[in-house]
Amino acid sequence: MNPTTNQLLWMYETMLVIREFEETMVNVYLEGKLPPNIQKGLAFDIGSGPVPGEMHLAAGQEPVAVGVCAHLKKEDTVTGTHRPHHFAIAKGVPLDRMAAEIFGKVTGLGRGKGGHMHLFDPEHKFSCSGIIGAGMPPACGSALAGKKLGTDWVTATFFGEGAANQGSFHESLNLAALWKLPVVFICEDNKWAISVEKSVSTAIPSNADRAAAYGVPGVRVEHNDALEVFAAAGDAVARARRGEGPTLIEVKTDRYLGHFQGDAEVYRPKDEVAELRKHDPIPALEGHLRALGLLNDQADAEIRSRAHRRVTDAYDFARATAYPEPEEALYHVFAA
Amino acid sequence: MNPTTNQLLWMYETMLVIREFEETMVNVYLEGKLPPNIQKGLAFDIGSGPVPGEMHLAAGQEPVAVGVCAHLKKEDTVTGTHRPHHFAIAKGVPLDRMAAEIFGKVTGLGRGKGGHMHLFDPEHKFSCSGIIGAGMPPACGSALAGKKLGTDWVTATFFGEGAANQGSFHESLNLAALWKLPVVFICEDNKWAISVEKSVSTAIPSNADRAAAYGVPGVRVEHNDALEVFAAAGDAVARARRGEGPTLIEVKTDRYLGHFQGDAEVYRPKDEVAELRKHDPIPALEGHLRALGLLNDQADAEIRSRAHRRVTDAYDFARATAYPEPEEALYHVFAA
Amino acid sequence: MATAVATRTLTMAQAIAEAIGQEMERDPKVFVMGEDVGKYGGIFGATGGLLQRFGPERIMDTPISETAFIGAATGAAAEGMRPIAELMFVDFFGVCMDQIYNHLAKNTYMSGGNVKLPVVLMTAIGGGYNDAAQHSQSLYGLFAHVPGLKIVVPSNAYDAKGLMIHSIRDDNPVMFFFHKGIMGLPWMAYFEGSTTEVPEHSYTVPFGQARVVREGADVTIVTLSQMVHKSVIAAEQVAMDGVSAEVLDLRTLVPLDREAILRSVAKTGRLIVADEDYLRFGMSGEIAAIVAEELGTISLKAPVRRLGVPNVPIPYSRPLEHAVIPQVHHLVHAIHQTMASKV
Amino acid sequence: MATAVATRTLTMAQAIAEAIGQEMERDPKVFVMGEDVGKYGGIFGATGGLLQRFGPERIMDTPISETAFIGAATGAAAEGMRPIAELMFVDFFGVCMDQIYNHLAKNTYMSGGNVKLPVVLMTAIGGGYNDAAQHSQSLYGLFAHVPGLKIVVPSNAYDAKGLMIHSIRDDNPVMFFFHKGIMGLPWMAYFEGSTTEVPEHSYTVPFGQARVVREGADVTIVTLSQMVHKSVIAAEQVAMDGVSAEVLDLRTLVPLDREAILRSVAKTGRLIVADEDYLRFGMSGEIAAIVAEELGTISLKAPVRRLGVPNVPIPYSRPLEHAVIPQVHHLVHAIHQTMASKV
Ligand SMILES: Cc1ncc(C[n+]2csc(CCOP(=O)(O)OP(=O)(O)O)c2C)c(N)n1
Ligand SMILES: Cc1ncc(C[n+]2csc(CCOP(=O)(O)OP(=O)(O)O)c2C)c(N)n1
Ligand SMILES: [Mg+2]
Ligand SMILES: [Mg+2]
Repeated sequence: MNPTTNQLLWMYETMLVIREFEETMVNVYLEGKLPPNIQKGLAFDIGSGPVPGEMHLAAGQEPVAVGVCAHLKKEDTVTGTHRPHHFAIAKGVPLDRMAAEIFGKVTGLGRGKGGHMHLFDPEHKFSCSGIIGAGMPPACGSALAGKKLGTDWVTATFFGEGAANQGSFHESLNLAALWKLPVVFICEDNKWAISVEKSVSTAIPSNADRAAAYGVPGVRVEHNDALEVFAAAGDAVARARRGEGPTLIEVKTDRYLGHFQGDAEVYRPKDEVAELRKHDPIPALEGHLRALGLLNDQADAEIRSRAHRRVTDAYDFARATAYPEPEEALYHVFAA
Repeated sequence: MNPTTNQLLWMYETMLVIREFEETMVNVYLEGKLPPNIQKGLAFDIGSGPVPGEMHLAAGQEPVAVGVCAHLKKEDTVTGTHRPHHFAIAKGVPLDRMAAEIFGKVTGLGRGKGGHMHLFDPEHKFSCSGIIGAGMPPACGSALAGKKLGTDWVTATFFGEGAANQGSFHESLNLAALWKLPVVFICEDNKWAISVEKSVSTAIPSNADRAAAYGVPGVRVEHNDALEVFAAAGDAVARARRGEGPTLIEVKTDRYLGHFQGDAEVYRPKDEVAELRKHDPIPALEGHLRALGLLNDQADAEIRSRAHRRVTDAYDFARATAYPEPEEALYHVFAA
Repeated sequence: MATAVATRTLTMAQAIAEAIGQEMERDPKVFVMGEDVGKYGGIFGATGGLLQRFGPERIMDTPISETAFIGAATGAAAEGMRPIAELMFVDFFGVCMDQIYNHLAKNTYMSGGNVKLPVVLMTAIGGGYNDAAQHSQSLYGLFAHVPGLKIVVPSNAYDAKGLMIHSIRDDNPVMFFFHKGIMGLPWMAYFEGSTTEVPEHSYTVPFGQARVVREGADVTIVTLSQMVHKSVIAAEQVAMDGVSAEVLDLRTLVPLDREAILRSVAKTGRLIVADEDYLRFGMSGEIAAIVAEELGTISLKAPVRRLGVPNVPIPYSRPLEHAVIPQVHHLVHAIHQTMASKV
Repeated sequence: MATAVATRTLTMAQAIAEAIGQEMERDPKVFVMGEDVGKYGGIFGATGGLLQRFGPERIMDTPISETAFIGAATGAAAEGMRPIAELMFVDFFGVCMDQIYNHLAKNTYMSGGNVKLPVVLMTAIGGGYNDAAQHSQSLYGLFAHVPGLKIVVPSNAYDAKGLMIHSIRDDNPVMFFFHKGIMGLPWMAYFEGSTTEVPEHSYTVPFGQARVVREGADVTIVTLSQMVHKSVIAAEQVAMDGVSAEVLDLRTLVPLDREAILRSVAKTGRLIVADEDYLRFGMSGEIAAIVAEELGTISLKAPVRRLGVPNVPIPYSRPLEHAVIPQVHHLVHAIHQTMASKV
């Protein structure tokens, strides 16, 4: 299945938005966290600044998100991970309310209660979790609901290669295969689970081979490339929509930044990232678009400036809006 | 690998002991549980009689236990399931203290505290659990310990085909494969998980095929036959002893009785058990022994009467010995 | 203007199954998932007869994959379905607790109220029939400790039906704990008081309203589930010695009817908490603390007393299990001791 | 005859790593399993430098398979090893609780004492740095509720080293909870009082012995972990108003130093429990109940007061998190209220 022009341009612009959102966050996150404005003796203070707490960024992993979400409708569901921004953006979650949530503002998706690892947007049918492997069981449930409701909705659930060794992976794939649920399982193989390399955590080289344990198709995408992801995901989503059940896709992708911001990456070979960045998927797609004649300098500048504005606006919104009142802490334990 | 005469005769006698232990329990378990000696209106009282609580019996599944344990030394470890008697007996757990435990007596393996699903015999390195799938992670640990201690000890861990859909299965197989642990994973495929058929719980026909997800050998034993299990287990145990890592064996086996005693088996086709019993593995092994000239009527009578006596003695011991004093309930939360 | 209300005597298991059946008829979004909920009708009968009525699409037997199917309940509820999941014994929660307490219980809050999760998670609790340490626990106190779950623990068929219907209609995760020893199963001894008249029509019993099962003036027994019946028997016994014990059935732990507890203790001046969960760091402590916090307005005539399983795993052997699970005679003893002691 | 004891100032993280290292040198059966315990040295530094000293056979990075590796710790311990497993955040317990509480915690009991399981399960707790609902919980109360686990919750480097060595030498499962905000990490604000002088040699701090951190006559604050430091600061503040607060650091919840609590409350007549775990059905209730049970001998001058997270998930946003986790000013307020109230 070849992407349409719209899909190609959407993937390109969305990757730009994601990249800029993440790279902006690198700096925003550092605000207020460095000496001398923190406790004496500290090198960094995770709890300070406008965006406190852990921060997992997905720069480099854009192809996984856009290659899959290019096939999804608004009614389709996505469950993401602790590293969720790229998925949320690709699924169409409004950037401003997402940014506001990450800033802990009352204008955020969860009124500031969830934070970066807990983005919930029922309208765009996106959710995520800070617990590794935890997105897969609910994905089975949303797919089951879609089936029960007589729709052709599909659920895409993303997880890291580290998560593929959690019990929930096994249980969910079995359940989805058994009940022929319209779920696409997408494993982001960025080689690392914090400091633990895939070879130190996983008994076989490719998680795609685990699909056979459930009698479902398993596909490995060998390059961190939006078009390759698009092709594999197209088949899987179509299969799911036809009611033929789940597919397991594994995508080789690259984590350009630390596991979380502040990670000194002592465990990682020094030149690894520089090497990875040579295969940046954004210039790759840009080149492809230009070769197809779908992009020239002017169009590119327009797209880039629109992407830039979207990100800037979102951050501005997040900064400008208010924190929730302390009393809010006691609300929403239960739905009204 | 062909069994030695000793191994053949041991398997035969052990199967007889198991069968008699289980069939005796069918009746003992019913003692005191039927009207008129129970609460009015009840058909059965699970909490009454000398052996209260749930009771899961393994009549029909003897080949799995003996075919594997024939290869094990005293130093090797076995972890069993909620249906544990056949494994315990085959591993050499003393019958009298096991029976006493099941009767809740102070002479039991756990001084009456564990009961039928919780048999612990550190001397013969046997343990089990009432939680489905829970024996596999500790099996990885005992194998890891054996490795660290520089031994050639092997751990065999048994679980049902129902358990193969628990997360612990996946996590344990990955860990064992990754660390090349000397564990043999044996799946007892008796088709049923209480009332749920394998086809209703498991996305693929054979769990042995799941071995590929961990890069380890997967073997399916197609018949409920001690010699076939022996052959498959021999390879797996030898491989583990050589330090080459785990194997996953799946054995087709048959549950002759209800899931637990008292189970009306409304879910099970009426003639299924009669059909299964036509392929009883005990007469099958008997025939084999006779054909090899290793058994004649007299030897068989001796073996059978010895088996009978062992079981009878165990039940007698269990009945004759005392209950723990109520104060004992407060001891042993922590080791002294 | 009394309307005739058709009632019959039902066991608690029948009452629960009836509640589920009525709600399934009323609302096509309600469905059930669990191990052996179909042909078997639930190991403790909570889904008896439902497969026959509603078919395998709505009464779904699952693999032994509690994480997957309980997580799936959360996912399905987020899409507007109203799943009922059965965790066969509460003792098994450890294989799926993350889906329960980090997701089902928290997603509504973390989404600022934007995600509604109408899930009923029902599960069997309790000992008394020698099923040992992994099949006899109560553990409702543990679930009441973590935020985001409503905790329902009925003591009889009437309440069970009304509370189950309320649970299914609630837009929030509800954990519904049924004690095996009051389900009225044909294969397990039970307390007769748990089998009651139950109206045929559908009705709800609201959450957070404790019930005074037996009025009394001298001492308050705060309790729930099977222990209600033991408490009533104990109260009847001490009545013969002239002690008037009030028995309060909490019915739900979250929300908790704090007022009812304080009202009763203010009246009697004496509190006993009777609990089948572990004694330490659980329900009995919470109830005692609620009173201890109100000593400015309530004056106690005796120290608080707590009964519960004395923080040992539930032993298998009958005399041992009998010793650790509070029995009627323990309650009688505690009442007498309370009456004899002073602050 | 004073012997010179070589000490240095260590952070709690360093003290824990030192304790583990010393025990690993002493006993070849001790080893460590966990996520990122190797090259990373533990996300919170509890295994810093150990990989370099002991190699990957004894400092084992694991897959993200908590059920498998914590269950493996149980299995290895049954064979005579002494594993230390790290559950990175206590918040993750839900994926592996079955192996912890149905097996590790119960096997000794169910075997009638025949199986010994010397496992240390260490884990990070606590909020205060806006890590939201799935990375900020304390939950020690939940683990203290279920039988079979010793529960250690140190407040400073000196105790942490001694308690860790004691934990490793104990023949039973010990859960060791370290609060992130007192580990003295270079990347997280912490209470200075947690970084202390620590002897170089190995020593143990016994279980079940609470420590009077600060003596006082008017009110007792029973607490532990990071909250000890907040309590001391609050006590210093109210001292300026003439209120003398005693701060009791429990150090272990199982075993619990019941005597120390009662002794202090008997002296002051006033009790505040300061807890970072959820307020309801947990530690604060237990402590309050212990006193309520002893009102026959102890007379209170004020109702008991409890501080804890008011049974909401920990919110992300700073002002919200700040509102729900008890702070120094909440403590000060509670002390003044307690002093102003009467029974
Ligand atoms: C159940 C659980 N265990 C451990 C963690 C801590 N943790 C957070 S991210 C992470 C690594 C995840 O690796 P992977 O799945 O490959 O995703 P990536 O970070 O590479 O995107 C770990 C171990 C967690 N959040 N949940
Ligand atoms: C985690 C967990 N879930 C559910 C149960 C209840 N249960 C006990 S036995 C059983 C069926 C097990 O089936 P299988 O693994 O095939 O073993 P079999 O009974 O056939 O020997 C179930 C569901 C349990 N004990 N533990
Ligand atoms: Mg990864
Ligand atoms: Mg089976």
